[in-house]
Amino acid sequence: SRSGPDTGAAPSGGAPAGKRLTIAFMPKSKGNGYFVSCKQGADQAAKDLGAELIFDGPVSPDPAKQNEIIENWITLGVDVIAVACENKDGISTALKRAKDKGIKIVTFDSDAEPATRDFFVNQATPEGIGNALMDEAARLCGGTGEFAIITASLTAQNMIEWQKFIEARRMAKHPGMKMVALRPCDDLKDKAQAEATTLLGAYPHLKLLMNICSPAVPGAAEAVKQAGKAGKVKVIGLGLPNENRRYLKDGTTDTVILWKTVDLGYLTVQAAAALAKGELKAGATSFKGGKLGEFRIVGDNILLGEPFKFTKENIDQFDF
Amino acid sequence: MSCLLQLTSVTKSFGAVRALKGVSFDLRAGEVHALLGENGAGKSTLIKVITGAHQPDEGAIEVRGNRVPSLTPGEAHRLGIACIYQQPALFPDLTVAENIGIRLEALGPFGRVRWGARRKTAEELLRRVGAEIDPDAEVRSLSMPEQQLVEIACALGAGARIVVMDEPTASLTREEQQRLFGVVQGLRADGVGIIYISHRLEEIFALADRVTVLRDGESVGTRGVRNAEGSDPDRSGPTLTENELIQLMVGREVASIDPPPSTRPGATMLSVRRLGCSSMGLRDITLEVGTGEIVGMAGLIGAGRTELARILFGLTPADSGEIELAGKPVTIGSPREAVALGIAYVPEDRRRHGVILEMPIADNMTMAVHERIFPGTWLRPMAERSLAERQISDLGVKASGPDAIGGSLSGGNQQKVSLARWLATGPRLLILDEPTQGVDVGAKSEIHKIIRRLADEGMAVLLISSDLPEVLGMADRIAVMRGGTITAFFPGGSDARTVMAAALGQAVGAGTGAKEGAPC
Amino acid sequence: MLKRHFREFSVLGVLLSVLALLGVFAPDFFAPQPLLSRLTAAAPKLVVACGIAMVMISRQIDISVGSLFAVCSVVCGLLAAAKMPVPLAIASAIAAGAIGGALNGVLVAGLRLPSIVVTLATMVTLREGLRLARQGVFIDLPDGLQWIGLPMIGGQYLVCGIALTVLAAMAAVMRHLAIGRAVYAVGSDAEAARLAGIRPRLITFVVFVLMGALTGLAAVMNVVQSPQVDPNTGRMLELEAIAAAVVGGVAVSGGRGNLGGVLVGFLLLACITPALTYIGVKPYWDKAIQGAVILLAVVADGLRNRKNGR
Amino acid sequence: MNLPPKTRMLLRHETVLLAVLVAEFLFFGVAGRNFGTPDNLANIVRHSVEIGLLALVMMPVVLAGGIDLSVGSTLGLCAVLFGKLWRDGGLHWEVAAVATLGIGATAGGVNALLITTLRLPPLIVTLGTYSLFRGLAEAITHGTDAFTRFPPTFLFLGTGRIAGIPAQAWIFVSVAVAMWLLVHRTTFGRSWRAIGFAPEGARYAGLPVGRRLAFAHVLAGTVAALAAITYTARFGTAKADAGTGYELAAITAVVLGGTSIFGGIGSVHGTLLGVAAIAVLGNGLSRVPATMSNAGELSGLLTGVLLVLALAGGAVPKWFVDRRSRKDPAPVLP
Ligand SMILES: Nc1ncnc2c1ncn2[C@@H]1O[C@H](COP(=O)(O)OP(=O)(O)OP(=O)(O)O)[C@@H](O)[C@H]1O
Ligand SMILES: Nc1ncnc2c1ncn2[C@@H]1O[C@H](COP(=O)(O)OP(=O)(O)OP(=O)(O)O)[C@@H](O)[C@H]1O
Ligand SMILES: [Mg+2]
Ligand SMILES: [Mg+2]
Repeated sequence: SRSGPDTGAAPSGGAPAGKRLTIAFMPKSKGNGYFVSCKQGADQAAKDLGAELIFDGPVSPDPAKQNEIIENWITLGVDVIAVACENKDGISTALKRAKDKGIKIVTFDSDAEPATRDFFVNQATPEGIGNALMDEAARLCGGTGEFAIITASLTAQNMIEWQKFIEARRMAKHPGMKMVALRPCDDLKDKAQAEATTLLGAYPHLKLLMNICSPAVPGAAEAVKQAGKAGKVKVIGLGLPNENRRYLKDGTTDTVILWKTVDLGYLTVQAAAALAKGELKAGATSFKGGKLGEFRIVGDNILLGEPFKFTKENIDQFDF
Repeated sequence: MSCLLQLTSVTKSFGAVRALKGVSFDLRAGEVHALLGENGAGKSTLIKVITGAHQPDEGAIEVRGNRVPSLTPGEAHRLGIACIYQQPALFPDLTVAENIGIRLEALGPFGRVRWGARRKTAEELLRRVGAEIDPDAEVRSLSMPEQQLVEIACALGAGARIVVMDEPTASLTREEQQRLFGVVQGLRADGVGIIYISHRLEEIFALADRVTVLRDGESVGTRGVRNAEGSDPDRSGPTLTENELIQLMVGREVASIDPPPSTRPGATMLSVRRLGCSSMGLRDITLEVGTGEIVGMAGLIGAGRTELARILFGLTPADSGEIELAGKPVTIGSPREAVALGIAYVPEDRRRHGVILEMPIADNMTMAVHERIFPGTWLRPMAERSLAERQISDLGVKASGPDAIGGSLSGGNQQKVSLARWLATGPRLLILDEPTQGVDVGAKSEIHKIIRRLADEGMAVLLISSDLPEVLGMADRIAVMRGGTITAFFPGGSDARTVMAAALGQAVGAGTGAKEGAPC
Repeated sequence: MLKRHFREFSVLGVLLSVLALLGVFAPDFFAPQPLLSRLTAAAPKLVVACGIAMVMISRQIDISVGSLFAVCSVVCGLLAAAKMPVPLAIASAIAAGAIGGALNGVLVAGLRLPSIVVTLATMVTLREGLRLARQGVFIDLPDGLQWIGLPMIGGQYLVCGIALTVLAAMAAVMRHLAIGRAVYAVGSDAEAARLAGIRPRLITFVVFVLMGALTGLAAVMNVVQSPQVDPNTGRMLELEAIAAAVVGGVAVSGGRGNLGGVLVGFLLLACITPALTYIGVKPYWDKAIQGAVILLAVVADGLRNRKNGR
Repeated sequence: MNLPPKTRMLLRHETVLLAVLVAEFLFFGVAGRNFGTPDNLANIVRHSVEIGLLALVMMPVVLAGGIDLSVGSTLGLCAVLFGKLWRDGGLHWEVAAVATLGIGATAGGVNALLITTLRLPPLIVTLGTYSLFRGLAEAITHGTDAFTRFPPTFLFLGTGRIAGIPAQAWIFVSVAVAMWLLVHRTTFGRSWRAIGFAPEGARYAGLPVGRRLAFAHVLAGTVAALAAITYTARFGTAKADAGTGYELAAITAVVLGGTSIFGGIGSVHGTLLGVAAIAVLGNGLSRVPATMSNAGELSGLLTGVLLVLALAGGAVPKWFVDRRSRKDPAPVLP
């Protein structure tokens, strides 16, 4: 392993050839199925590249802890950091510091301040997600009706953004839809199930439950199913195929929106490595992400592709 | 006459302290065997060995001729050993009935508790010991003497063959004492063996058949006593006189007579007018204590003496009446204010209120004088130490030093620490609640001298004591409380019987300014 | 009665007022089926709260129950998913809880370590160990496990019935059996208990084992309500259970409290959050109101303390 | 030499903890990548200041037999109000900071009031305010509002260095020294201890029990506000979720440091060692190649193990001694 007395100043630019590249990869929180599948892809990419991958993050979504881990990585002397940011503003001080030390930064899943990173591996913009969810909701409800949102916590930054775009889209395109309640579920399936049960009782005219954190989708589906309202109350959300397979199949859940999370992890690590080696530079318009092939770059966003809609019909093609 | 219990060469050490150094002891059926000794001599330790609370380091225990290799409290219970501990071992959160029930019923883990029967047993036992205590009351709300009565009820109900009583009368008044004596004599007549510890020698002579004296963890001999009944034919060894007994215990002569009353009181220090507190059942208390005067307070348990002291010390708020201190009307809202006004209170429950058992005795002794000896709140260890050392030698506290933890002291020595704390404040008014409970004769006479000296130096002293000779001998004036108010005053040195009668509410003829107190 | 159980009755008063308000402003709250579903979802918490109350009465505390709950859920889920017969999987989960409780018990009663430290340690150790082992991946359960193969309503009655049975049984044991009273005695004064022939350390150990087993049972009651196990489950469960117990009058200092109070405290806390949803209060007021209700529920008791000058 | 046994035990505990800390340094110094660099040591300090501050003031509360579960929420509320005062109130950050300290003191005062005048158990009261304060922070910001773009002079507090040492470390050291003096050299510490052992006994001794308890809680609130300020300065953002879970981290450090949860026993230096042992463990694990990908989980796990070991360090030998001398029969139900 490589350790020297003077490592506060980390290697700048690309790592010199012959040395193993150290890539630090941070989810918003550990123990979350979504990021576990990202990690699968990341591990694969690191193996393909022969790079060292450090996977660490807060054990529960904690922006301050993300900051601390990044600061630790700076002094540890990593070559490049890939991070999914819990809180855009909060992480910027740490990222800036890393950049000053010559460490390359890639963000994925949720972006930081553009000035503080080199590239964002964009699986979908908050706007894209918000629009997709709202449009899907309106489609299922026929354009009018009440719906409620279940979120992880009121303070989770990316969910706040999604809600903003959901609301904007609703105002602009689907004024017939009415958002009656927003409930947090602490990122727990059981709590989401309880909240959904309460919502179903409290709002008898509810037409749809929109779940914007992954454990909430199966939780809400189970609640709807138990209330005997499957089909009457639609369930949509952002979630993982495996967690929602049975509900999609039996028709309780209508649509789950997500991207190929394994690919997201893979692409992120590939991009991070390329950046560290100097193969990927600002201004590039396309990028070859290993075995996944070419990806388009718009500005400083590497585009993974459109969000994907998992439905009864296509769910069996996926396993993550 | 069968031997119920035989201890042979028992030793027990607590760290460096050798509390028992090879004590042998025996108890026969149908006798009262008194255990005597100065504070810290090892009496409580010895009986804790007998009840299985402590495991002896060496030595043998035989119960009814059978060797008991290791004795636990549960085992002792099964062997028919019951004990009234010096420090009541009750459950403060449970009711009186339940406290008694838990101690008496040998239920298996899944045995069913019969609440009705429990309550009846408790009522019956409390009646037998003459305590007017509600079986449904929580023990935490009981006063110290009431707790002691509950302990006695437990021991009585256990149907034990061996009953140990560690200072059962320390805070009982003469009335309850007499009833206890009746109980003890009844047990003796039934062939029960009783181990009896007390510092009140008159009790020893009234009750005991034999006495064993401990000194510094060693037995200095077992003697017969000619007790009031003098009926036991099978008595071994020569009988004793009081002076001989004291000689044995302390190894020197002790002035057994209380110091003479001082001449006459000075200006009024404390004046209480028509004081009342309805929630505690006090009403209409009028009392004056002059500088240099010792006013003794007599009364039965529950008469309200402790409650009066608590009001004067700001622990319970009064709801009517006035208090004047040195001519100025005062309101006393908290102990802290009381201390600031120059009032000191040595409480009756030393374990809960008198000493913080986990803290060093030096800390305990300076606790009420923080502001004086730690100016600007900065601790001054040297000053503290020297103050503590002075107090230790003044009061003859038996401890390894100022750093000894309060809880490691014997009961009587803890009492001295509690007293030392308040003497250190140099108060204008000193309220003493059972100041010599559990204190040995030698130290008691020392404490009496100190109290008298302080009074002579101009302190006003309110002396609450259930030890009637102490009140009679020490006080310049005696106030008798009954049913929450003062019913009579007597001059110092009055006849014990008249005072008792007043406390019982029988004859009030001798009282001056007496009011008939209605029973509550 | 009223004097000795003032806290319980004052909290009951607050609970009844809340319910009365709901009756006026959101009568839908009492619609039977959703109510039953909500109670079923909360039932496992009641079981844990009963256990916590017992632990607190014995003058100990157990903050590892949330983590142990997750471990038991995962054990139950994994065994069931591995095709173990359902009764066996359930028994194993309860046994796993008892073992976890026994671990706490050995450390607390055997080594005389303070229970807050021990259970703080087991709390983080179990939680992080589980995260390392499972990475948060859901476990899919086989069909026979949900509602233990009963129709849903039957299952709901079963779960609620178990919770009430546990409550009633615990109440009876704590009130009427010698072992229950021994728990009170140990919590009130362990040394006095020892002198009375009770074995405080044994009682403490038994209490922890029972707490663990109840946690396992609660985990099972939760697992059967859905076809998947979320290994992150049980977060903050310890705090909710402790809150129910203390609001219901169980003293932190041991020896005091009863299960009737626990039920009242539990119901009060369990109805607040749904009530807010029914009334339509914005979610960012949740925590503030929850806190205010906890304080409000005990204020009457506090005013009484003050009056009595205790 | 004639130390009372409790003190001796305590000394032993702190020695054990110091040994653990030294062992951590040695191990990570060898096995960890770039562990001993000045930058990393600065990181360790920087990252433990807030929890350290909370632990320092939690300690007297626990010493006096209480507990304060609300400190993390107080931190969150203060961070949000600080942001509000500065951004929406238009105050200079210095002024806002002072006002925030006042807010923290008030929050502590609410706890103190309920605990001392209503004589409610601290656990219930602070459980209530734990929810209440966090809830107020959420209600004020609707959970979503975040305060950012603080002036560089303010951010310096959290990111800058003075004489080569992180700026907030100076604050921390000052508070630590003050707390040490307060607990170990003044009558405040003495009274807290007495109250922790026996609150009734302390009252009978004429100690101002209520005032001392109130002071401990107000102090806790004030320092929690101070921690909110260093947190915001370090992080650059104030949001309603600031300091979530910090109360538990602080309690962990306090009990690891040897303070008895029943009150009466404990020391400030022990608490500091507890804070350091946990911080170094977490940091070190993220530098050892074998553990760096599981540092988060492992540090939690090992903290748990450490807690038990540090306390059992004294208990296990004692247990064997007890065992031999007591010769208890095998356990049976009573
Ligand atoms: N738990 C303990 N730890 C340390 N020392 C103790 C302990 N208990 C008793 N001792 C010491 O043992 C000696 C004997 O104490 P013990 O309580 O038996 O005296 P005692 O004869 O009952 O005195 P008293 O008349 O004051 O009650 C004393 O020196 C006391 O300090
Ligand atoms: N803290 C308390 N809470 C409730 N009741 C109490 C409390 N303290 C004392 N009492 C009750 O007040 C009454 C008066 O008790 P008090 O202790 O004043 O009597 P006393 O005359 O001092 O008795 P003794 O002479 O035996 O000490 C008793 O019935 C007692 O039970
Ligand atoms: Mg004794
Ligand atoms: Mg009295």
